[in-house]
Amino acid sequence: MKLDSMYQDVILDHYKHPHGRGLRDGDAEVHHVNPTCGDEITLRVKLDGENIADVSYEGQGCSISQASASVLNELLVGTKLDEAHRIQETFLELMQSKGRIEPDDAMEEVLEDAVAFAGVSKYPARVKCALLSWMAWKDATAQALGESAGRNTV
Amino acid sequence: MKLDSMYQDVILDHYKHPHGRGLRDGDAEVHHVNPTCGDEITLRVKLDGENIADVSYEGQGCSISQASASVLNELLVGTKLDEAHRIQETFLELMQSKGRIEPDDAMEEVLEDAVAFAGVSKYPARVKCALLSWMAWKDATAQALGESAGRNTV
Amino acid sequence: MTQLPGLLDTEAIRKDFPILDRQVHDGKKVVYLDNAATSQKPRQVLDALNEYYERHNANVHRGVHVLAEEATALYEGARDKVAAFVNAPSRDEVIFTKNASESLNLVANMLGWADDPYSVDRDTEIVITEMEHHSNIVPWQLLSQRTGAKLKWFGLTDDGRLDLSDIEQVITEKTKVVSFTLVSNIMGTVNPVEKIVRRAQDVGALVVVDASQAAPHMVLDVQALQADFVAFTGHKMCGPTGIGVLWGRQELLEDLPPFLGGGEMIETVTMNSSTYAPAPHKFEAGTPPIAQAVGLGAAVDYLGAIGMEKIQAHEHAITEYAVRRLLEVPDLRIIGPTTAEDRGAAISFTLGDIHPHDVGQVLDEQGIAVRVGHHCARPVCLRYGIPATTRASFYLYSTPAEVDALVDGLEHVRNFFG
Amino acid sequence: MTQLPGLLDTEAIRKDFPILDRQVHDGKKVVYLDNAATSQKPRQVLDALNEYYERHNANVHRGVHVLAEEATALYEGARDKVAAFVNAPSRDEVIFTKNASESLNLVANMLGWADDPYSVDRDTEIVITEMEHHSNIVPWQLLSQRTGAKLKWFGLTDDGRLDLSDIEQVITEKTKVVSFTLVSNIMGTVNPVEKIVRRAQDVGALVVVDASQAAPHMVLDVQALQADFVAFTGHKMCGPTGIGVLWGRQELLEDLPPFLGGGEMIETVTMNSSTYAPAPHKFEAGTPPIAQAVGLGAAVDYLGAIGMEKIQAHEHAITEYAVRRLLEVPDLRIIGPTTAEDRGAAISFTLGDIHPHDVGQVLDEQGIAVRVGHHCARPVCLRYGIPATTRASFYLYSTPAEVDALVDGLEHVRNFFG
Ligand SMILES: Cc1ncc(COP(=O)(O)O)c(C=O)c1O
Ligand SMILES: Cc1ncc(COP(=O)(O)O)c(C=O)c1O
Repeated sequence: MKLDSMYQDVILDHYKHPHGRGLRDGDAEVHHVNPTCGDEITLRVKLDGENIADVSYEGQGCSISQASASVLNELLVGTKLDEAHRIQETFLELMQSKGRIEPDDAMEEVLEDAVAFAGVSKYPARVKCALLSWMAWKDATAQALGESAGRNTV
Repeated sequence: MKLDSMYQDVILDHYKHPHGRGLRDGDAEVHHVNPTCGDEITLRVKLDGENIADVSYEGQGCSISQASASVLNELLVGTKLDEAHRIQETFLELMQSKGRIEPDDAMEEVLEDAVAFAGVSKYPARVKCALLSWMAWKDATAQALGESAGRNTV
Repeated sequence: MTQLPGLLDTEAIRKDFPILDRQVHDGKKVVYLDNAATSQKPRQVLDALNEYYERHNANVHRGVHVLAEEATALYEGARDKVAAFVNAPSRDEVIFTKNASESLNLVANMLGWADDPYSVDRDTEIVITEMEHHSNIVPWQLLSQRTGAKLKWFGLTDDGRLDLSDIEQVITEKTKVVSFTLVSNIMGTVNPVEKIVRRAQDVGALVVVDASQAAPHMVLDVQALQADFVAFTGHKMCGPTGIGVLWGRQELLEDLPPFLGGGEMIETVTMNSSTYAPAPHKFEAGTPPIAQAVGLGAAVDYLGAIGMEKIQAHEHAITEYAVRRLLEVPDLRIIGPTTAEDRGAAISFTLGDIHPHDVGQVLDEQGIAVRVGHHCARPVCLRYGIPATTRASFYLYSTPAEVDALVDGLEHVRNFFG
Repeated sequence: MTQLPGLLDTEAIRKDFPILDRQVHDGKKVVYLDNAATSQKPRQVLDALNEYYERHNANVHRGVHVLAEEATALYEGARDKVAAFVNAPSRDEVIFTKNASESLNLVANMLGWADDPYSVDRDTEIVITEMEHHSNIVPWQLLSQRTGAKLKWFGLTDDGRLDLSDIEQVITEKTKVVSFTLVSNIMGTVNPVEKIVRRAQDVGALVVVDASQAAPHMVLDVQALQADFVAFTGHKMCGPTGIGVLWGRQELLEDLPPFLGGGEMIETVTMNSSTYAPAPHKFEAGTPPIAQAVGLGAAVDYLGAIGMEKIQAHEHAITEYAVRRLLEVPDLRIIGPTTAEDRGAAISFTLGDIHPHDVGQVLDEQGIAVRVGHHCARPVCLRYGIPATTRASFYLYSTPAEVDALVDGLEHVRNFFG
């Protein structure tokens, strides 16, 4: 079934057993909304110099947006900022590929569990769900670093 | 040619040799505009008791609106007000008939030259031209009699 | 096949709608249950559009040539049809807009620029309800921000109805306008117009009725409603996109100022000032949606030929059946009235804690088209403490078999995420 | 057949336009010379509309089902096409409206509600010209009445051009916005954009270009124009009725407040307040003219495939020929430029003292469709001391033979009223 390409087991697993969910101490907090579906996320970033000490979050949304936040937490916590940005950009590229990118080994190495979202990129209405937490993370990180706040912050 | 049913000789004749054109002394003056084509008329009514002493006018417009004003002058000047209203109403009925009324002798007796406009009623865009001076006359007469002014007066 | 009393001959009707034969996802015939978002269009409407463009297309109102006269007659003829469809006292009370949202904004803006006795300012109040579509919320928020008027609203009861218990406190002597939806697009609730109108009339407030979810589904009689303005939208009632309607009482349309300025809405223009044409033209600036009005005319002909009472009875039967069947689905919670009384054919629900987005996606895979999200009525979701709903909404071509397909589909959803 | 350099293969092109075979008045093939009022529609556009309604129709943006995704892709795809057609730096700068009039009112209202530095008030000035269409006059009159700003304008020279001799006095440091037409709909004049834009930029005024009569006929490049806003309308460029475009510079669209409120234009709504979606959605309240946008997309595809340079060359050739032939008609006076230089294919004229209404009527009888009246540009008629004009306007399917038919027709008019 075509649906299985979106709802990979990895995704359903993250959805049912999210990593690092809950709000903990952070250097910056943002609240992002997906106006087309009402998905919301509150996300905090805690930095330790160049290291990401924690990404904590709370939100409501569909399996894709929830699983994506869980994968993000798993992938980014403990990495260095430049590495995290590279992961974020690779994920963005994959999600905007409209199903045209078949993740190769190199991509899989960067994205790990997040390659499971390749199938989601075929569903334009769901791409924003998958990206919600990643955009929030990028925004919160910029704020934590003292850069300007993103537009979506309410 | 179908056109001849609109441009009856009587109409062209009135157009080329209008009756009573020019502004003379009056009891009330109105200025009416046909916004869809820019035809304009300034019209004055002079009453003498129940009698219409004069209808004078000045305007610009197409052959139909000009001829209609001329016919109006010819028909109404010198008649009694109630008779004039009867003529006006009959003319209105004819013009709104969408070509469905074939003027009979009775109508011809009331309308005289104005029956020539029967053909115009088939052309919705031109009906307003034919009615311009008649609406102005009705409005001016109401004003001369001290009734409320019409909406179109500028 | 399930037989219910009052059903229309959907087999015949469905033949009029080409898209209902559409297959999706490897040959599954589409089950279109997203009618509250937009309806499908019968061939009769598409034919009217094609006929207009292929034979009569011209700009309206100013031409002396054949095409212009025909286009004008068709456009103004559509106004006659719509006026008759809603039992308007006069055709001149029917204004064509681009959608219901523009119609509602038009009213808000007329009032925003109006002189006394209509003017809205910091000493006055505007009343809406918590179940409005965003298109009947945001224009009034903008108006209240820009004039200082206070925005108030009726809340909702737990079973998805307006809470009118405090009607005397909500609608007061300060109230200038009360705007509410006749039928909720998210919950299907049909609201008690009479009660609200009576109170509004008592205090001299204008009444605006958002009939977007009513006009397609029931007999709409603007005189019986006793409202001052009624707004609705063509695309939900078998008409084309790009056309909406505002009906307004003639004296109000005469008194109130124009909104959009431009060609067609003027009487005479100089560089220094302009005067305006009488309604409805005063409110129709620019080249109107001509073909779309003609298409809407064909749509009301189509609906009228079937009969709005019959359509209403059909939808009532389907709704009754759908509510019953849905309530059999474990963990399903209907947001809104749980019977078919005083409700339309839009049914929102949640399914355990499976997110509506996921519900909709899995249903789609089976060819079942429902809408998910807050349905442009986010305050309703907030009120009931849910992020979103799944909404199935029916129309004259919907069948009991489609209800069954939905229920089976939901079973599949539960297994998928179980 | 008259052969002119630069003509398109009209025989092939005319086959795309079903209505051009239409016969009127007992078998006379219509000679459609009313293109400045609205253009005819090629089969390709009608096919796109039918295809949309018969296979993909759904409401946009919020659906997870196939039809909603397809409809959204088609609607947003049309935005891409239009953005490319006008060389917009970003697709998000293209706002779909119902017509050019709404586009212009949208700009006027954005500015009316804007904060500094954009706000318009009694210390500021608005500049237009005496050759504007009413749709680019009345919105600014309303804005100036409602804000106290002073409305100023450029006058006209005797030969139908803008009189820019006093440009320094007209556009001053107080000027907030300059709005003018690229091509006059009544006289065909093509205006010197660069000169006006340069002066406006010098004083920091925003520039609005009404490109309603330009977009259908020439290469339109919003970046080359250097304007801040550009408005045009679908129905004049082979598209459906009910669709218009406003292009605006991104940073302005971000800064300026919304106009119509409702569904689709919000980010999040509570009863107390709302936040708005980014442009273009911020300015597209309610269900947009979906099918009409798709149709406009097909129209720009159609025009693009032929090539706007080629269309421009074709019309230039026709205009040159028409001006020459018309000037041969005794008592005919062209209102506007009397050469084909810097002019479009709309030619207004008077014929002795035969009223345009009568001219148009007699032409119609011969199957020739022209427009008569003030063409929503009454100040131009006042300026030249005439009540109205007859206007013949050409497009990509117009032929020299149609020019000849017009000239013969005018001869007939002269005889008829002679
Ligand atoms: C120059 C110009 N501006 C604006 C308009 C208004 O366009 P629309 O009637 O489609 O709003 C027109 C056409 O009528 C026009 O020719
Ligand atoms: C109750 C209600 N009001 C207003 C609207 C707005 O209609 P439109 O989007 O056609 O402007 C809708 C539909 O979306 C609706 O359901």
